[in-house]
Amino acid sequence: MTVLALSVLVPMIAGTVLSLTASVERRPAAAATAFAATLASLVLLAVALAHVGDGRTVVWWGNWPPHGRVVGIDFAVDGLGGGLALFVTALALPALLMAGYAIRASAQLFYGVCLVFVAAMVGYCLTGDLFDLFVFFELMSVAAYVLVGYEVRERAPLEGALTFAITNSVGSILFLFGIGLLYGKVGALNMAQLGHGLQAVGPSGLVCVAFALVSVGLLVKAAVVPFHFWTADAYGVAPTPVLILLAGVFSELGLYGFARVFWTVFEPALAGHHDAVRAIFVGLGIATGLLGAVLALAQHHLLRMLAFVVVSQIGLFLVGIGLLSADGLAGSAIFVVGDGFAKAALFVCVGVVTHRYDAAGERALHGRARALWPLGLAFGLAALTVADLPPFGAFLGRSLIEDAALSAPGWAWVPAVMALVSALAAGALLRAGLRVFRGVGEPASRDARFTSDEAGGDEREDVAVGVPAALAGALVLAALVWGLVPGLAQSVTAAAARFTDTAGYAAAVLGGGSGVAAPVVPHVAGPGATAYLYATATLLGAGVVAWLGVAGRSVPRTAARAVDAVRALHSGHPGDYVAWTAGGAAVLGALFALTLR
Amino acid sequence: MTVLPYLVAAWLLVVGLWGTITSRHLVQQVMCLTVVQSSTYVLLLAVGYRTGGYAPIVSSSVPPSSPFVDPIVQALALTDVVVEATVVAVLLALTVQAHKRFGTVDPDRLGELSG
Amino acid sequence: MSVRPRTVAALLALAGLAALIAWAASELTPFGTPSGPANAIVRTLVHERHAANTVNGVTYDLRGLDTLGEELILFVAALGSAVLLRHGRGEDVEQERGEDERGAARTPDALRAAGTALVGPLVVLGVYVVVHGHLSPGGGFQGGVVLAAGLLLVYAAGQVMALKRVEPTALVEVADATGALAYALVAAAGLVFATAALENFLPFGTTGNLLSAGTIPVLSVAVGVEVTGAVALILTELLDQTLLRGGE
Amino acid sequence: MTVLHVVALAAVAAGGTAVALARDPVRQALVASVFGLSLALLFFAFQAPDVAISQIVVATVAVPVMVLLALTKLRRDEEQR
Repeated sequence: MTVLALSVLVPMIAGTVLSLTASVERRPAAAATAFAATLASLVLLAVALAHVGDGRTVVWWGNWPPHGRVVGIDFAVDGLGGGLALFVTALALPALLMAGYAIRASAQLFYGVCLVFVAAMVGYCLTGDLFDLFVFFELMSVAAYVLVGYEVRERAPLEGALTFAITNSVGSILFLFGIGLLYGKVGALNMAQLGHGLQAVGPSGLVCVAFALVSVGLLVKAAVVPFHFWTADAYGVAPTPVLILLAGVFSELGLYGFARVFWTVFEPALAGHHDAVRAIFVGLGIATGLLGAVLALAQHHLLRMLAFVVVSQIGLFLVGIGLLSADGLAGSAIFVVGDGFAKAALFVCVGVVTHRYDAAGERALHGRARALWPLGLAFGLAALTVADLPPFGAFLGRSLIEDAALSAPGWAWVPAVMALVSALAAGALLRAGLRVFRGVGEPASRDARFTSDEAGGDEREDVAVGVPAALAGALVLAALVWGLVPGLAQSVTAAAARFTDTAGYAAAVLGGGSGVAAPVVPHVAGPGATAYLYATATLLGAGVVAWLGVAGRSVPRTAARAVDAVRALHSGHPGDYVAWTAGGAAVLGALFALTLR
Repeated sequence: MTVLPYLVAAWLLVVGLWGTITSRHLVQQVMCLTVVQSSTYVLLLAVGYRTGGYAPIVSSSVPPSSPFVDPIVQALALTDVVVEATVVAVLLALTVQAHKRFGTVDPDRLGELSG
Repeated sequence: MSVRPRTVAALLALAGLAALIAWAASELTPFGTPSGPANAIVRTLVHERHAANTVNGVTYDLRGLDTLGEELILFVAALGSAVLLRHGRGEDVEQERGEDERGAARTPDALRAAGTALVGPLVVLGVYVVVHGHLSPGGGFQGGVVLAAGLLLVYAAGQVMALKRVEPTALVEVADATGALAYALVAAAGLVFATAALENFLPFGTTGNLLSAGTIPVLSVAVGVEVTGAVALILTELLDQTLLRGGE
Repeated sequence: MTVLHVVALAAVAAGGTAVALARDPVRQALVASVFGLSLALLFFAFQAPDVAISQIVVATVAVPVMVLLALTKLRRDEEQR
């Protein structure tokens, strides 16, 4: 399976060739090349995934297999890592398609950078080396900084790209510092070997601090509270094709990295402390979900609202991962894909509307997009997916997380909070959709924090609607079909059980795995009555929230004041965001120090 | 004394972050980030140092059997130095553009759109 | 946050962070006793790859994938900075052209001569550093920056006109992409000529010779080309911005 | 640990502090290149000549030139307004 390397190399080669030939810009050829390279990577990953089957595939770059200890860098592919890489390439195709409509200047270079971005994300999903994970992490970050600022719309605030870059750079440095501490202790960079070495160290101060620093780096990317500040600023400025990838997979990759690093590197040292780790990360997930949902509700700027919806969903994914069980993790994995397609559809719709009417505020757009009803329909369905509508893929994933929470002692209240989070977030989306696409109710009230986008420009007929609408429809369909794949829940749970099987992973990478028993795969039933109950509650809640919003009901003054205070913290000041990141790192480290030792 | 290099790395990290947080000028903020980044070079090279070890370059006077400092951390630090330079370039380009648009390099005045 | 709460928050956060890291550092092995496999790596690279400078052995062979990623970071960053800086520049090309010539004319002759005189040695030094990376300290990255500095000197010394004729930005862009492409192609060639991507498939030669260590010097040259292009691209774009625009 | 190590570490710590606390960007760029050189000295003392050479070319050529060019550009734009 050494050809697996090509899944990263092909997009890289195509990307560099495109920029090499950028002076003779041939747009259709460039688009076709980008498509072909991404498709090639997708096919390779699909073949690899079939090859992985019930095990793991380990490939050593440069043909340096371990001799007693690891010297080279490996790609260690299992169901979840390979599957996420596959999803990255699958979502890159609609993004590249949208680039044909959204990017005007230097399109060929844009395709080139996009391909490198995709290659970085694929490599990040497959690698088994902690420093290499960091390199791909950094590559996808730098590509994202460039892509976010690539084609700046006239009204968009460019400093969003800047706060994004500064905050994420600080996260990367903390991550690398953590790697330095680990290498200083164990003298290894391979994740399996690090885990093996840390087992002897146990939950020492160094392990706690390194875990905190590495987690912060990854959680900044994932936009978990209090590291989420950059999202709204960055989403407010990025071009639509970039938003598809940012919202659909980029943040989720941060969570994937966290899960991977926890289960391979830190789990052996923290084996006896799962309860504390669970409490911390489920707590963080819930805080992220609630904060994101409330802020989404308070927003009238469509892109920023979507950004906070993304944050709220990230919180729910983190809940699934933080439960530290195979079914919870499987739920998050299914949820990520189903929700990723839906969010991509949302961003396509909003991208077209904001470009066509040259405004991004609910007030300025009120009723203006009535003619674009196919987009409105796709937007509405995607919003209902966020509200847990069966039988979409997101619903299936959530039902697994709910079951995992209900079966974990002390966490049975979590599904109710998840329903609340999604009702608020989806309610915000439905409210915006009803206003923008249907003109329901009175225009939104003026937003004191947001005055630059009051009017909105003339309608720009040249902004295409047909193909994007079809694309949004296809994405919604994909989100639906994903939930109907037969046997999906059970096979992803099996993959998740292997993902959380630290000993099995180490044996596959380091060799000598004959004595390791196969992991126990919990049996998962399909969504049961409780799942439909929570879904109904969420949908009703979202409807009520949307109706209250459209009807212009004002919230109690104290609540409004509290929300406004929280919004004020999102000051757009990079120094503030860095302070939050450093403070979050210190608090997380202190929590680990207090609970894990 | 044996932790002094690690403490210097930690100091660079926090003092650089302090500068990043309190800067009143975007270019200044970028320069402070380079200080934060340099903490990782110091840490990496310090954990790979061997007392009395040679630089990991073999020659006729330094046979392969001599004691060496760790070449791996040096390769990591090399990568890291490149990353720093590139991040600085992108941040400066963004700063120049942001200034064109807003006419300010004071981060306090950037928050046009917030919440 | 306004200045005061931000300062207080930063102080608290950073004090906590410093304390935590100091605590962690106290558990590291004492300075001077590395926990990594330093000597084993050196022996492996010298015996199996005939690489005298084992740092570059690690960079371009053992952990060559990291370097591939690093090259692409540089590639994307250079390209991205150029695109970002050029943004919104089309509207005043005319003005630019006029100032272009003035920029050249402003440079004093003495400086121009000094700059030109330095170019030759810098280029020789850069090339030397790039191609000897597997033998002595240096390599593609270090030499590449020196070469880029040489190019910049040509530019800054007022040879703008001479360079404009060959369109320097197009040239450095090509170098930027070519270097990155070459690295990726050599990596893929490992699959064709050996068994794995990035496998060192060329003869290893005699340790210490210029033609030794297989693909290590080849990749070093690819990185040298890439870095020269990338750094020169970033610097010329910034220089263009400052010298040729504005100032009215 | 040798005297050279201690001296270089002290220089690096002081240099980093000076960069982080500098309040004038142009002066900060100059202080930063001195800080970069002190880091290079430390890396030589750590027996890492490859990293030291990169540090010299980056910290004394690439980064200060980029920063000074950007600052010049910002000043010109400021004057133009």
